[in-house]
Amino acid sequence: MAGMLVFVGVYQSWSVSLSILGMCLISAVMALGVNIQWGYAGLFNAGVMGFTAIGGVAAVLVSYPPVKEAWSAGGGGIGISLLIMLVMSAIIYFSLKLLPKGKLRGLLIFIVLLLGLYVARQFFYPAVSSIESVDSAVSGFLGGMGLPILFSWIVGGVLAAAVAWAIGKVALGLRSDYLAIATLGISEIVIAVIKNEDWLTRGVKNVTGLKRPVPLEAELQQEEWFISLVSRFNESKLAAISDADAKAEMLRSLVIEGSGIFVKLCYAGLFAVVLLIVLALSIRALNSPWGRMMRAIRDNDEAASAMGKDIKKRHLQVFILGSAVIGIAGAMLTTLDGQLTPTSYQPLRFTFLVWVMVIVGGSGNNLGAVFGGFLIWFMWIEAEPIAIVLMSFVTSGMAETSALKSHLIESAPHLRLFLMGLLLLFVLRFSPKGILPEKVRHS
Amino acid sequence: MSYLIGENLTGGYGGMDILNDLTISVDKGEIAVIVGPNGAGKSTAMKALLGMLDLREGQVLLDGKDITNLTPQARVGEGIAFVPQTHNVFTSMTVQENLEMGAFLRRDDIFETMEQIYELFPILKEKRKQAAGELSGGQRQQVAVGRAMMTRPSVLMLDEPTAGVSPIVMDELFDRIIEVKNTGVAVLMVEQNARQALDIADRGYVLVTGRNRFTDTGAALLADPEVRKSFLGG
Amino acid sequence: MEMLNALTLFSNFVLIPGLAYGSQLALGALGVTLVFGILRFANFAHGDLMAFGTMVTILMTWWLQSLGVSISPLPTALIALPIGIIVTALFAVATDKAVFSFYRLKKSPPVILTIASIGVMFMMNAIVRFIIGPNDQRFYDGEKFLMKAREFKQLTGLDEGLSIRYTQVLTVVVALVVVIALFWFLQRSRTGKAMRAFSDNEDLALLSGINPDRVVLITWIIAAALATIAGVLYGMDKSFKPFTYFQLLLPIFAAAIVGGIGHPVGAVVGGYVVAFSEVMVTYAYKKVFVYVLPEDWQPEGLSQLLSTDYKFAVSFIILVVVLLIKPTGLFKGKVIK
Amino acid sequence: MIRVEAVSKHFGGVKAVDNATLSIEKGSITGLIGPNGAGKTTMFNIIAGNIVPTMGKIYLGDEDITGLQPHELFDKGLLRTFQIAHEFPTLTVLENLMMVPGQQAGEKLMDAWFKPSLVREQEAEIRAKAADVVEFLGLTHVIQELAGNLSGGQKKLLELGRTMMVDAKVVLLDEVGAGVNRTLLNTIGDAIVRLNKERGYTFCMIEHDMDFITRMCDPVIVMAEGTVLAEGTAEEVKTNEAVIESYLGRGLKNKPEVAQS
Amino acid sequence: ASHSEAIKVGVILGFTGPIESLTPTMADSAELAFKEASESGALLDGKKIEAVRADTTCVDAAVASSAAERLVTSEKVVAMVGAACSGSSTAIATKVAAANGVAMISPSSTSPALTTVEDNGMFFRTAPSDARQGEVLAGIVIDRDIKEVAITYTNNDYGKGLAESFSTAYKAKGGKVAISAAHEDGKADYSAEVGALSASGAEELVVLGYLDQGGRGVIQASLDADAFSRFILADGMIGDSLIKNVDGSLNGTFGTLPGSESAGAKMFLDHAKANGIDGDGPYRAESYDAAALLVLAMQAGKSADRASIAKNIMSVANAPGEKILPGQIAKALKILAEGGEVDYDGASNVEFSEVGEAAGSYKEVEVAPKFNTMKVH
Ligand SMILES: Nc1ncnc2c1ncn2[C@@H]1O[C@H](COP(=O)(O)OP(=O)(O)OP(=O)(O)O)[C@@H](O)[C@H]1O
Ligand SMILES: Nc1ncnc2c1ncn2[C@@H]1O[C@H](COP(=O)(O)OP(=O)(O)OP(=O)(O)O)[C@@H](O)[C@H]1O
Ligand SMILES: CC(C)C[C@H](N)C(=O)O
Ligand SMILES: [Mg+2]
Ligand SMILES: [Mg+2]
Repeated sequence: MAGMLVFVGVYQSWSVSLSILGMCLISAVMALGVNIQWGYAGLFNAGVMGFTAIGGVAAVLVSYPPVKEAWSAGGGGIGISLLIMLVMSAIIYFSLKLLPKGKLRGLLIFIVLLLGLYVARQFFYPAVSSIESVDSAVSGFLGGMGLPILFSWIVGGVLAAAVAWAIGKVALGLRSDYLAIATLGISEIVIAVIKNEDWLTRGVKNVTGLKRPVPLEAELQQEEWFISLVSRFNESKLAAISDADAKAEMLRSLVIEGSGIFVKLCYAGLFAVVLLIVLALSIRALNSPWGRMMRAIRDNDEAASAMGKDIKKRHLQVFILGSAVIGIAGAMLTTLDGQLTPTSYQPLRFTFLVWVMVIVGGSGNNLGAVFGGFLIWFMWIEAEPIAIVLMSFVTSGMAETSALKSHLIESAPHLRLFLMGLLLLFVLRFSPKGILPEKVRHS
Repeated sequence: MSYLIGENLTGGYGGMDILNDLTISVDKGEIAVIVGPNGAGKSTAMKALLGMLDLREGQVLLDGKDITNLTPQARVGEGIAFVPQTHNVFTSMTVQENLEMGAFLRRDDIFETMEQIYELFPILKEKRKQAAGELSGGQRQQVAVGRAMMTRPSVLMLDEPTAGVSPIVMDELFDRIIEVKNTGVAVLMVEQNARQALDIADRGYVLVTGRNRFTDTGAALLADPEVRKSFLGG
Repeated sequence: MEMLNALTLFSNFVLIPGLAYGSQLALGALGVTLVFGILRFANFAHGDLMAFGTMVTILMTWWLQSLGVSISPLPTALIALPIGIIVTALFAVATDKAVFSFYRLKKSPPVILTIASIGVMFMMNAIVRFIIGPNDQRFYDGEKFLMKAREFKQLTGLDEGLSIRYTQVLTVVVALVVVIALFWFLQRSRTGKAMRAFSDNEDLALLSGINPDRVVLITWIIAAALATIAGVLYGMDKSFKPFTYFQLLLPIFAAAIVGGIGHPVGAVVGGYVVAFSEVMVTYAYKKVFVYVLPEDWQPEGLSQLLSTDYKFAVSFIILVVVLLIKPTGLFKGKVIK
Repeated sequence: MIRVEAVSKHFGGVKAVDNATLSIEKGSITGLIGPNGAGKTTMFNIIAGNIVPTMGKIYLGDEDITGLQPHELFDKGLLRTFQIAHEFPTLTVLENLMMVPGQQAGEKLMDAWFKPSLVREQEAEIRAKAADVVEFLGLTHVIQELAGNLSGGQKKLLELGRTMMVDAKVVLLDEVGAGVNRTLLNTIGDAIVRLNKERGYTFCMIEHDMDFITRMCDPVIVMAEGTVLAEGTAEEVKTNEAVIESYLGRGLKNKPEVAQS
Repeated sequence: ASHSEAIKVGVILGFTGPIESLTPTMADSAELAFKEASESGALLDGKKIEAVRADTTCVDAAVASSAAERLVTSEKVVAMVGAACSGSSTAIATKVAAANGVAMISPSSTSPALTTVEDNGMFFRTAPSDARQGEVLAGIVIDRDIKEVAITYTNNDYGKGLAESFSTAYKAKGGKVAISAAHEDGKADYSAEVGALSASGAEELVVLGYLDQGGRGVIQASLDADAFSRFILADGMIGDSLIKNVDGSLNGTFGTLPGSESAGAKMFLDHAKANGIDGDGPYRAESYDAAALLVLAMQAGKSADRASIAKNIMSVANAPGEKILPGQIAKALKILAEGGEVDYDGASNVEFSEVGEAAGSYKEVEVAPKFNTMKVH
């Protein structure tokens, strides 16, 4: 894999190679999350997209500076309605705990719920519309907390975990494909909320210009220390040029190139740290009695339950863990993109592609998942240039004006998917259990 | 020359050989019973005869014809019926459909055979519209045997047909097996209810670690104190 | 009169579109559920198989049109359909030979086949765009309306119109016929039972003399036929566009699974559940109420249960709720591990 | 020890268990026999929490355990085996046993991550115990084999072995003997008696091998059509006309000379 | 570099994904401008331009920036036409264009947010921000004495932004919005949307979407159910393929799209047709213009250097200078080579604001039975 990235580095450019690397690392974290759920416990989570998006929202909520006008316009209303909801939940919680089961309790809860929702609405909707009308073309939402975006990686994980807890409570009783379609459905619901609750996430109007955890290239290019670093690196190259103008020109382009690479290296470093931590914890967990128990549950939950394992609790635990990891990856992704675009959350890209990573890499094998993340992302990106090269090779013999040629050139982008499919099938054919099949260290 | 013969069978599941130079045969109108400790390779031997195992050595003859290279379905077509030890019913299909599937290759009227099965296992008639997966363990076993009998085979192979069935059904089953044999069918079965089985067997095999350990008539094996002690539970 | 108006309004905007869309989904879901049930994997390439079948039919239709063949007022596509089915079936069988059979032989777990089907999906996706391009194609040349809204108004003297398209009727009828046929085939016919047996327990099917290759072959042929029919009917009613066919995949899967995997009737009911949950929940009932309710009861707002913003969320909520109540779908589908 | 009071379980129209009342005395080895489909396994499923009864109550000692989950019952010392072996196919034989003990530190993620030495210590103990059980079952040569690759009888042995990994109060054995070699079954019988005598385990076993039942069990409960048909010592039960009629039968017709036992 | 070596320019659009049916012709239109420049022989003393296409998928920011990264650092393009979708444009502008100092001109990204994107001066667009179109359209609707409408918009930044600016303006002018409901693109069925829209009681439907996506689906479903008989459209909906693909009459339907009744727009149609391209469709004119501007900027700076291109885009787009229309690239190149100045107007009447976006005049068009221009706003 490293070889492939180096190959790209040499034959295309190091920038391309590093930008692929960054996404590879994120993909690998996502794949690890899915692997924890599927490979360890056999939970078919087709809601990867939803958790990724939640991570993305966390990035906005943490890092975007608060929009003061919006807060003063509607912050109070939102706050009050949230408070009401909180009080309501507390009442319901305690009446569930303290009151005896019966019709009366049910009625009470129902009334509290209805009343609470009604009162909350009275504050909520006016607040929302006043928030959304604050400079709606460029803002129109509450913004975030203005903290460094790196915090959002943790917050994203926590948020995703919280949502996973709620989903798990209701849906984990479902099995295999039924769980899949339920989680898929729930993730669509999550996306719908993100798309429509403009006051919180700006909805489909996107949040752009998120803060970065690494310097801006353009600023870096002005930094003294960076320029001298670059010139030190390329001393011999620069020395070879005698003309002062040409030298400055050369240095300038080197600095531009270097800044891109430097920034990408910073990102890659940050992502790699996260990946390594998650990977280390995963591997240790899998090889411990915990992992053994999870495999037993995956093999036969009925028997595992008879052997004293609390299946529901364990499923929930794994579901939360995996989702949290996906949430972290989602926050990292939004950090890297620098923007939150809710419309970009499509199941094909964020659920199925991640699944492809896990299965091709080898489900149940952590390194396999990481490898799958790398490989599939690499293919996803590099299939395009390969397709173009291939197409121009095929059409090179044809007459400039031939209709077939222009049709083929026109269709070249679609060849990308074709190649992607072909490569996928190839890999699966030659390693039908995944490239690194599950290899358990048996006790 | 027996009707069905497995000669010098050697092979396994990829790792170590499970069967080691094993020979088993059964003739028409004869009941042969295989007994032995758990994991001795009894089921594996059955699979070998059916072509569900890659043999390294040995051959399988049916009526003098070498069938070593036939697929399992082809052997079924040749008249061999088999009841596996586990996973031996179509759980999502009804009892009646299970029986129909047994007669899949038959083109004649299967109604009569089905009635015979129902007569043998009355409970199945009662439950014929129920999914086999919802039956009790013993009832399933009856479905499994019934399915195999539906083919009206020339060789009937049963892997522990009486595991989990009640004494009364076991007796009926053995009765019926004797009847089947009397119609000229070759019956080969693996049994852990070994005493009862050897009692009706014309021929008995004791298998240990994939090898023939004792081979004799059923009665003789039953009478052998060593066999009784080590393999039949005293 | 008021009542009739209300009923017409409801039929025009909810009932008929819901039925037609539901049937379209149902036809797709039947194919999915068949492969799911018999070959035991979720075939993601089904949407693109539909696109492929439709494409072949369109190309045939164009060719026939260029020859001047027509059976107007029926659409020419109907003559082209059988050829579309044959070509698509060949294509599906070839795909199976090239891709899926290998994993069956290896006894790979279903998820591997599903992932392989994603690979196939990508490739088919590209093939269809290569041949016919990513654009909209219209190929319906028959009579369009069985009943036009305006004609209906004139005919009945009602204030509300009712429009019914031939394609809608055709789709509903075909869906019902196909589901009955398929149900009968799987439950009663020898081959159908053999297919179910194969899906239940492959080894035991082998031991009963069932030829697995034949089962697989027939499954693909039926699946391809269903895909082509579904795709063509949908394309005639709306239009053909490869990307939309890919997008159809999700609601189709939802329908198949909510109905209960492997269950034809479930697939159809699932199709209607998905369709009606989209159409009914977000419909604004204001006008209907205006007709049926006395003056001073009439609603102020639009009387939507939920705003259209959450249309898709709503259909998914209903889907999840159905599953929570019936964990293996409405018709007790299979659980494939 | 266990009391089942007026329990019924209906599957649609089928009354698998129909108003059955029985009890398993503390310290006994109770046999549960009856025709196929009598409702024995269903009864076990109800006691062990795998099925919620349509009606009736179950007590463990004086505690009402109706509707408790299997894992909760495990923690209360109630274990069961399955008639159709429920091994963990991708775990080795050893792991199948090692996963059983409850409260393992290594099953808590925090400990698994941050207290490796504690985990290692416990593992060593559990492994030693599991090895003993394997040895006892005669499975030592397949100890590292995946359980999915075991023979039918070996799986049943493993099923039994799992109950031997912890100190249980009550063990429900669903046809452990079916498919197990009779010589080995005798050894297993001895072990059961020993556990019963020395450690005070209470057993209830479903079995169709009347010799084995006779040797092991007192009392024997006979179920038929979902209810209790008879109860008593093995000898009493064996001579009960109704039991013979519905369950035991009268031997082979085709070969009347009964095997000399 | 030697003369024979071509100058590489990127054409980065969503070739696969939800707008895959729009982009091929957009790319063709852009490449038409490059072809003109190359064939003129006047570009930087006879240089040729080679267009390098890349796919953004429209929805995946990561893919978009990777593709752009490849164009910039590996293919070494000097500038880019693109991206199409606003999301992709934002990602590329901030992460690639700004970082590497490569100019990009988007022909179709219309999100208002792009006005303030952190682009380091590298992002331009020939499509106007949606903020203004809404106002123009609202004015037209009021002028036609339509006092109540239902709105449906495609659920993305474009649709929603436009819907908001339209309804704000419309309400301010005294109109009533009975319902404003989103539709998702690429869905199988739009009868639910149509049901809700029609039930709102409004007689007129404003459709703010894409003509080969959900927008057309809504129109078709409305006609089929006889819910609405004419429609009010914005740019994304206007193109002859709408009339071709909708079954039923659209007579009376009207709307706005960026552009002018300038000779330029017509010239572009003819010019495109002569080159085998159907120029009548969304963002084709804008694509041509984007490409043309890049070429002219090269010539103006007398260098295919990235920085020089970026620096000169504004000057060729705006006055002073001789007006340049489609098909006149050769002429413009010559003027520039001779040290003159040009003011490129092109097919869409290009005029850039300080931040480099088309201010945009809008055509009011009406179907009878093809789109005819009524007026320019
Ligand atoms: N899930 C189910 N759905 C419908 N019927 C069922 C189900 N489970 C069991 N039954 C029926 O309930 C009855 C009792 O079954 P059970 O498994 O308890 O019998 P058993 O006494 O254990 O028999 P065996 O000795 O054969 O194991 C049987 O008639 C069976 O068909
Ligand atoms: N699929 C398999 N893969 C690997 N090894 C296997 C497989 N099936 C069985 N074995 C091994 O082969 C040996 C013989 O198994 P077999 O099933 O033939 O035993 P058996 O004599 O039928 O025993 P039982 O009486 O317990 O059914 C056992 O040790 C078992 O572990
Ligand atoms: C090509 C168009 C569909 C792009 C759209 N105007 C946007 O800004 O996203
Ligand atoms: Mg066996
Ligand atoms: Mg039982």
